[in-house]
Amino acid sequence: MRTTFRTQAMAITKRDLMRERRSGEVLWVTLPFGAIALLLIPIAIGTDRPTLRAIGIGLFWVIVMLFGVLIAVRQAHTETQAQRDVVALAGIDPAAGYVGRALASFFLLIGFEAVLAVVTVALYDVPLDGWIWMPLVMVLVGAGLSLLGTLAASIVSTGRSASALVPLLVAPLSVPLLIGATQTFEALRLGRSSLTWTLMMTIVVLLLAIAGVLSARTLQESG
Amino acid sequence: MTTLERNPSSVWPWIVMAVAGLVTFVAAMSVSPDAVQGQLSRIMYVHVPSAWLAYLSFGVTMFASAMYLWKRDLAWDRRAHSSAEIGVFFTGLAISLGMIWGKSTWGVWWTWDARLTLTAIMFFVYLGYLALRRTTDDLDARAKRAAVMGVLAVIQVPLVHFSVIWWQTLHQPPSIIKPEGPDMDPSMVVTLLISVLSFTVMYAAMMYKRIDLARIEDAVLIAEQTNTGPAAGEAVVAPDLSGGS
Amino acid sequence: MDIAVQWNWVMFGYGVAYGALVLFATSIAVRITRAQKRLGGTV
Amino acid sequence: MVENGTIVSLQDISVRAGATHILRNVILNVQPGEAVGVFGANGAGKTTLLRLLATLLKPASGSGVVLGADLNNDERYEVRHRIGYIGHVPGLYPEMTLDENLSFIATAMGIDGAAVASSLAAVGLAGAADRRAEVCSHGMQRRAEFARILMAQPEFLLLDEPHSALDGSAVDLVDDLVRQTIEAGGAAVLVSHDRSRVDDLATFSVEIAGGTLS
Repeated sequence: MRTTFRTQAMAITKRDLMRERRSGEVLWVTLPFGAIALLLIPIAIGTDRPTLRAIGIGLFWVIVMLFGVLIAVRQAHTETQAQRDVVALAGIDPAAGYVGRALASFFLLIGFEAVLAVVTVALYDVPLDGWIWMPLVMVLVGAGLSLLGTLAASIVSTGRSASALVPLLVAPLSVPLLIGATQTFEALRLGRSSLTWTLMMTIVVLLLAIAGVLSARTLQESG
Repeated sequence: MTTLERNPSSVWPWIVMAVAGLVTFVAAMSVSPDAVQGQLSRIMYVHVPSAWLAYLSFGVTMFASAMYLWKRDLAWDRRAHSSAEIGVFFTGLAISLGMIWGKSTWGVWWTWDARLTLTAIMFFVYLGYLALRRTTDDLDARAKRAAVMGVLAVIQVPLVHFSVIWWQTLHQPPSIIKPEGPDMDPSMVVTLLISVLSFTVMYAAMMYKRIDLARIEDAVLIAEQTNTGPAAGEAVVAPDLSGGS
Repeated sequence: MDIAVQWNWVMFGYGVAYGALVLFATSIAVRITRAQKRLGGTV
Repeated sequence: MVENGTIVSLQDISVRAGATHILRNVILNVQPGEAVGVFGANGAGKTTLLRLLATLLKPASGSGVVLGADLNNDERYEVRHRIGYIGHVPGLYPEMTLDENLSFIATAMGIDGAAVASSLAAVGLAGAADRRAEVCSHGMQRRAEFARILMAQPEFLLLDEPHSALDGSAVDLVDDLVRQTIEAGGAAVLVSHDRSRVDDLATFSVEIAGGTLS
């Protein structure tokens, strides 16, 4: 290897972010879609202010999970075999490719979460106690979801109906992240420590990173 | 073509399944009813073995997936696949029976009990595993992807399990009558044991047949992919117009 | 709860369980037969 | 560049896609300074052979060594940057400009950024560097792929239909690239469905039919 793992991963991240900047898929499609979902729910269940206030944070995280998956899997249906060959023959370690793609998705997810958080606060009038924890939880959820989505995307890779399948693989496995995110704020509301929840999310993130790095070569060779 | 060492037409596994089912039924119907729950306790003798088989099947899937990644032998892939399908079946059955039991005992179809929630999530994880297997007919690629997914579930299912338990303890302390309490009648314990055992035997027989199916299906794929016979256009023959039968 | 009602629930549960078991086993048998036929047809 | 010794040594290699054998018992040796022409009909296994030599496919059976790396184990990851492969479909990112496409590879491979502009100029694309790949013609995209090869200076060239979609000046460019590579002690494998396309360049030619070399 002529370049370091870090250089390779950063090159992949930069490539993905550049492609997103040009195509605007996350900014102009997924993000508005998520915002619309937040707008539709009160229309369906009623606009009673105390109810909205109570369900606001939980709904925010559910929308982040379900729509965030779409961000993490966007490369699953856009990258061609020829492009994959070029990346492989540039000597890029498959594990560096995994880390790089997950990192790009992570940055996009953080932006996605931040915008949707503002929309949620505006539409649902959610109480802002414990907001100081928000950045940390957002980072953990963003990291976990991007790692999980990238891993799932490389598992289904080139198969039939790949882009439809990834959300099904990711959604049930993202339960620890969803529970961790919502319970952090629930614990704060009840005046308890939320350390257990952040710790649990950290473990999820670490395990997913290890799993993705270890399986990267196995998953690439069948492509 | 792969040779089939075992006879896929063998009847004995079906007989084993029927006998195991019958043993469970007779044992469950002949034991005396629970003092608190009455006759409803009988549902337990199919619900608990189903739940046990769900966990056992997914355990076997995880083990077989890991073995495939190590040995790269498609026989392990077939075992993982067969066990996952049987596991999804028993998970669905355990959930359905749990719901019937819940409706009859507590009046609700669903409670957010930690184990129930985990089982439901597990159902979808392995449904995803089965869906993943349908995305390609390339045997090696399919086996590899499925095996990574099978192992990924090993990491995630315990995490989901613990997160759900912690989540549940924070919300609603368990206020549910658990049948498997220490004050269970010895005759009920024995019956439960019999039902779990006979269901495990049923699982083994099902696995035998399901692996046969996987083997034949793989052979069909191999035959189709290596078929070098005439192309479709050449196979056309003039219709027989001579009439008569 | 009335004993008869309890028995209805029990029978419902066993009906679901054994019905599903029979269907699942049948599906395996049917798929084996069908796959064997296809194997015979292609080779 | 290359340590003394063979560049390619394939022993009885077979490659499968699913259950189908695409390559069967292939034996091929390529020494430094050699350019091999491989010709055969559509579906004969030409592209599979190239992707195998590029270490992108794992053999189903047999043993093979490319640039000293065993194709059956992880050594193959260590030689990939020394291989220049151009497939029949360009592997450019459509939303990125030609310059960005090449800069991405340059960064990943640790090549000086200045090489991007000079390689694009060498293939006659200096004026199109800031054009997105999606609005470039097929011929321009192929030229950009050759610019990537020029930039990376691989020792082992693998070209799938090297002259397709290229005009006269670009054909000369490709021929020069192949000659320079083998003169420097590297090697090349050129694949085509048309024997005359590769015969002029090749030091020897083989035919591939039904996944077997002859």
